[in-house]
Amino acid sequence: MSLSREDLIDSYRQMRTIRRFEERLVDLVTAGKLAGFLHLYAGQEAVAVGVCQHLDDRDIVNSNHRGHGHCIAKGVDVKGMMAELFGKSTGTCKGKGGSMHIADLDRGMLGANGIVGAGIPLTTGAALSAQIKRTGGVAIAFFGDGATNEGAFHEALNMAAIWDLPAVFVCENNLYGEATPMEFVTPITDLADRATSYNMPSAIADGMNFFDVYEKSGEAIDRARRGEGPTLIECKTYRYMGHYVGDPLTYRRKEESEEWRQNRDCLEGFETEALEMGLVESDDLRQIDAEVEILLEEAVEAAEAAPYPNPEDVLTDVYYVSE
Amino acid sequence: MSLSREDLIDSYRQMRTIRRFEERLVDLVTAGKLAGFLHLYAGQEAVAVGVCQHLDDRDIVNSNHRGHGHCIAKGVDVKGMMAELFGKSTGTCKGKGGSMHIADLDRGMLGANGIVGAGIPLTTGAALSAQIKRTGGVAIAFFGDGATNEGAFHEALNMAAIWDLPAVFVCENNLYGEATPMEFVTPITDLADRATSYNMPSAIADGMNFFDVYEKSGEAIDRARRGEGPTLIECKTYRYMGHYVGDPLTYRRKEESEEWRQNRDCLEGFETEALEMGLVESDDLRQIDAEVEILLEEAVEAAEAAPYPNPEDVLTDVYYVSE
Amino acid sequence: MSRKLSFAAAINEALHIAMEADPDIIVMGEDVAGGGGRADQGIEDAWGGIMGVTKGLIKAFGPERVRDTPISETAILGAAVGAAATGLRPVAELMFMDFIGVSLDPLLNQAAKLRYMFGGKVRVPLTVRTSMGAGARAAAQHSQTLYGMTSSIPGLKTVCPSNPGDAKGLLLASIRDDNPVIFCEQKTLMFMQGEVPEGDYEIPLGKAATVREGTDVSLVGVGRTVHTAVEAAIALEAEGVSAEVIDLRSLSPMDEDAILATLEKTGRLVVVDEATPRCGIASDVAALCVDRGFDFLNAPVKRVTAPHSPVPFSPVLEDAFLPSSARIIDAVRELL
Amino acid sequence: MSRKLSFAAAINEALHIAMEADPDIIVMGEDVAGGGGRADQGIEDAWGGIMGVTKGLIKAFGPERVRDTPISETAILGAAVGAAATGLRPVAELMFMDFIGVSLDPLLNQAAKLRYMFGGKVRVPLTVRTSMGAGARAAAQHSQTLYGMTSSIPGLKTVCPSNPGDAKGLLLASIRDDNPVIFCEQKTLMFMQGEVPEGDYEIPLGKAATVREGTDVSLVGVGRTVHTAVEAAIALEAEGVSAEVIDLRSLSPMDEDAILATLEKTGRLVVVDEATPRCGIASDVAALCVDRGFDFLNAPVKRVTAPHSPVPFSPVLEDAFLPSSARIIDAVRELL
Ligand SMILES: Cc1ncc(C[n+]2csc(CCOP(=O)(O)OP(=O)(O)O)c2C)c(N)n1
Ligand SMILES: Cc1ncc(C[n+]2csc(CCOP(=O)(O)OP(=O)(O)O)c2C)c(N)n1
Ligand SMILES: [Mg+2]
Ligand SMILES: [Mg+2]
Repeated sequence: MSLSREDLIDSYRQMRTIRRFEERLVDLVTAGKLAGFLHLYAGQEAVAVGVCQHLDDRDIVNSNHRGHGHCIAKGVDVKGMMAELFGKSTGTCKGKGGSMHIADLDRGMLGANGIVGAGIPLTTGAALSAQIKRTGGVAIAFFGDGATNEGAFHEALNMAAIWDLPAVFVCENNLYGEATPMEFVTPITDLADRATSYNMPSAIADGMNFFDVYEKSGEAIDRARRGEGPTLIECKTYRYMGHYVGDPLTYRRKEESEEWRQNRDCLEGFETEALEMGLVESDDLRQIDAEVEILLEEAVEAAEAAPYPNPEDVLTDVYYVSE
Repeated sequence: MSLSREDLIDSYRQMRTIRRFEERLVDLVTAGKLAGFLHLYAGQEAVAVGVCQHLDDRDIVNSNHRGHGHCIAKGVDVKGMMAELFGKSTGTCKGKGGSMHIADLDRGMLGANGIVGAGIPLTTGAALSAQIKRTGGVAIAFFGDGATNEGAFHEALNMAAIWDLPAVFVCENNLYGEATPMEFVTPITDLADRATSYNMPSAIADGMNFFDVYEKSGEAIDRARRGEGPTLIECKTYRYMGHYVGDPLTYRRKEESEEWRQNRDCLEGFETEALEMGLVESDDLRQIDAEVEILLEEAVEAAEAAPYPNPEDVLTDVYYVSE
Repeated sequence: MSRKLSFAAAINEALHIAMEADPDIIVMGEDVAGGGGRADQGIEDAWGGIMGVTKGLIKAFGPERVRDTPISETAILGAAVGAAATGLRPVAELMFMDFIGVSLDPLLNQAAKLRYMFGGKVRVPLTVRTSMGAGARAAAQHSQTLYGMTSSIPGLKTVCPSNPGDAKGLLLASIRDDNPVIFCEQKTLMFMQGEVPEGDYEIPLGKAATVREGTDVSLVGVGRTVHTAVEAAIALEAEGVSAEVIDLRSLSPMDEDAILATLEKTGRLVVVDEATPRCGIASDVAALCVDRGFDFLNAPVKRVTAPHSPVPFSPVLEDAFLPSSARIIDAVRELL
Repeated sequence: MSRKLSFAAAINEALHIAMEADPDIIVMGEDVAGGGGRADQGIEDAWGGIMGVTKGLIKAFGPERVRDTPISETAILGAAVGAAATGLRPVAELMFMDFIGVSLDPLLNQAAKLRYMFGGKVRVPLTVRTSMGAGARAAAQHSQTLYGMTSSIPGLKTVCPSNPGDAKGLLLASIRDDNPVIFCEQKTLMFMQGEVPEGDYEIPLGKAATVREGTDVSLVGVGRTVHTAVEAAIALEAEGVSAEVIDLRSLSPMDEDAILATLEKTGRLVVVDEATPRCGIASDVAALCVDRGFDFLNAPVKRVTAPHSPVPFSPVLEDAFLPSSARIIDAVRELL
């Protein structure tokens, strides 16, 4: 699983885009320009990008409430996403979905999902389509540590295992579910262990390290593509910001998050390692940084300028109506 | 954990009562005297009785659709149960519940349950009551192999584990869920392994052997009473009859069930072992057999003679109304 | 051409026809084969569903398309939604509608909403077949009529046939609909015989049927209560009262025009529903009458439903629970 | 004595009063403390619920009685039912009512039915507090008004207060009721201020309140729409139309007498409900009017509800989704 220069450039661009997209959102909320429930992904970028680097448009991704990173990594148009968050008709979902429901099946993105755990059975279903229709695709679910306490997690993994479905279940263990630390609600430390119940292979990856996620998820995705069934991958990671924009963060110590940011940041770690590999130069990355700024600037401008939906549209798209 | 003569006598009486209760039900259905969905427990008696021998009225038991055995073992009045199955007003539940809903909280029986897996969280709740109210009681859930694929199983065990609740989860693995063999739907063989996900102690018992169930469940119940948290016990067992009365049993070979009945029957095994212990004689057991027949005869007669509820009662007991 | 088939056989035939015509259709649920595909038995089903409705499908279409599932309703319906959104056309079975308790989310928050939330950029061609209703001595957790709940959910459709011929045509239409449809099968009707046309035909969703013409009063029923209403209409005829009987067939969308038309004709309406009375179809029909049908009303709209209680086990109580033709006749008398 | 408190503070006060008086009351739910009891912080809550409604409870009553749960709604509600049946009086929090999708069974098939199935031999004194409703830009899966579903279930009670003073009294009554009660908190009302009496008092379940007297038309609302109705009534007054406003407060049991009384008085009725239109409270009210209230009716009964659609995210669409005073006024004009 060797990474080319192009892969590295692309991966960095994705991670950087996610990080800066999220930081922009904080600014926009502070400026009173954005409403809604926003759950930011910043800090966890290596997971979404490390996994999605292996995927193409045949492959399906399902995500959770913290979905911006997965959408961007899976190739959803950033401008559409930004417009969606503004509730504009040019949004990915015409403004009907908002942050927790961004989806784009043309890119294989089966949606963020506001119900914790609910995307996991949907992923099993997408894997079932891939198996029966022999698309060669795989289906990936992203979900948090907290979601592994939902019954849906358990049922969906069992079903995927028994049918050898081409699925990879990626648990992003960021140590908290909302304000509640994981050790309050989960009696084990390594959630990968839960694969035992389904006789499913599992792996633990350093979720702050793109290369580790890339490698471990690559093995799982290859296995799935070969028809050898699903895998559970636990990525140990951390969310930098609050559970939602506005979270007072009273439940964790500042030193804790500082330590993750300063010593384990995925963008910094990527840069160091990528430069060491000798395939990219610092200048390449700085250029990407600049391009990302332009992209986001354009995205915000376009979103602000775009029209709102018409009030009558409240009743369209409820049902499919054949023309 | 040594068993006295009284314990043995009582245990045999319970097991025999369950077995004969069920056989009577088959006759009654055949004679067109009973309606409803009846799921028979025959074959699995050692599990209900082996576990419930450790319990008293402080302790709560929750059961599933296959509940007659658990009810009898927990001390619910057999005559009331029989009348309940006849839909009579003298039934344990005044005829309102039927086979799948027999309950008697005076005996600590929190009900059979028609929803697979649903009793498991109720049990967690009963254990929470015991813990907070310091009753010294424990709560036991009985459920099948199939139920371990329901999300409720997973959620309830996790919660019990994290709170060190005085609960024991007894899985009766009888190899089938309705007509579907376990290996079709569950990728592991020992369901006790699922305790790993909750860092919970577990044990496997021979569910056809009263003494083994008694010992393994006794350890778990003691641990729970000591405040040391829950246990998952898997009892390997077999149901002799169909999933429900009327099941054509087209999904398993006759030889399979014959082999269990002939070589592993819990009543026969119990008799052999109990006689060897020298605490009871064959005559003791034959006398119990006779007493059980009389009890059941009386139960059927009383049930047949009892009045039906009044049609107006359809609207009583929906809500508690203070006098 | 048409011949007599049971309700169960009519549904089975519809499934065969649909699966034959479209390789994207799969059937999944608990015991839909029931041990089918077991190596030493060849590919054969043991049960074909608890009512035998899916019998023979695994033989005809193989274990890839006909799947016995774990007892995991959230995974069954959730996977069916995910599969429907990505190219398959699943027919999932929820063995009893009561089990919506453990699997509402895939319907309420996923199937019903994906299209809307995604701005119209997905279709969810999912059919959920489910057995429902009282009368089988199955007690409180296996006898509920919960189609009011599913009808309340925007984005879903809900269908409930009253006879084998309709069952076949409505199921074919449901499966081919590109929206999620809940298909409700009254369990006590399953072995009822009725005329079933041969071959492939669809009955459009959202269209009621006039089962019996009449001029004095309209009886609107659904599923099993259509038969109770017909019984009442026959008895009323002997008294010189001419009752029109409407079979709603689809609950969502509901055929408002048909209800208003019969009300306009008779001026009096009784709605008969075996569901409990609160927040259900009966209230919706009555509410429609007092809104858009107000000018047609010559009398109150009566609702003959189950009482506001769980379904009791005892036969005596269950019989009292179910709407009867006697209660319909009483209601009609109050209106005349 | 009474003073102004927010809706959230009024509920918090009710919880303090109830827990103080009865050691069997426990509070459990996701983040009801939120990291509370963490060793290095002492027993202190970090959040006290996402809206801060349960703030301070863990400090006052300790981590045994105030429990942060796993994200396991089936286990939360299921355990609460089991605990209620065995001696505790749990107040469980379902963070958003939309999550009933993953936890309907403990309500539908357990809490609501145990007493009946057990022949009256158990009580289930359970209260489920849940946040509901649109208007917070929370989109389709966090904005639903699903009290119609819970009201449809025999054996449950459903309550939905419209102001802080009622919220406190209704919550105290709900907690002390020996039946399972779903207590619905409209999320956009949580920071509304209102008069709240001091001390311990209960407002009986099943009793509506007349919020405003009037003679020409009755506006029946619930929760947030009571305020919309009052707004409309004020505007109508300027046009010389006198509107009476009724706040249902309890949805199950529903105060049928109050509805019939206001209808008798005015002869015209509009029911205003922010839920979607099918199989909901609005239909039940209309159906009642056209049945027992038929003789009082001078005009159609109009339902002003949300449209039959999921809740959209875009502020423009969500505002169009919610019932407005303008729509109520239009409906009233149609009746006059
Ligand atoms: C079924 C359900 N329960 C609860 C919530 C509220 N909720 C939203 S996010 C969240 C925490 C999820 O934790 P985790 O799965 O660890 O993901 P993270 O937020 O840490 O990324 C909760 C409880 C929800 N949206 N859905
Ligand atoms: C939620 C739910 N799903 C499905 C059913 C139908 N059903 C009743 S018993 C049963 C099989 C249960 O298997 P298992 O748990 O192994 O118990 P067993 O019958 O073998 O004792 C099924 C599928 C149900 N009652 N509830
Ligand atoms: Mg987390
Ligand atoms: Mg079994």
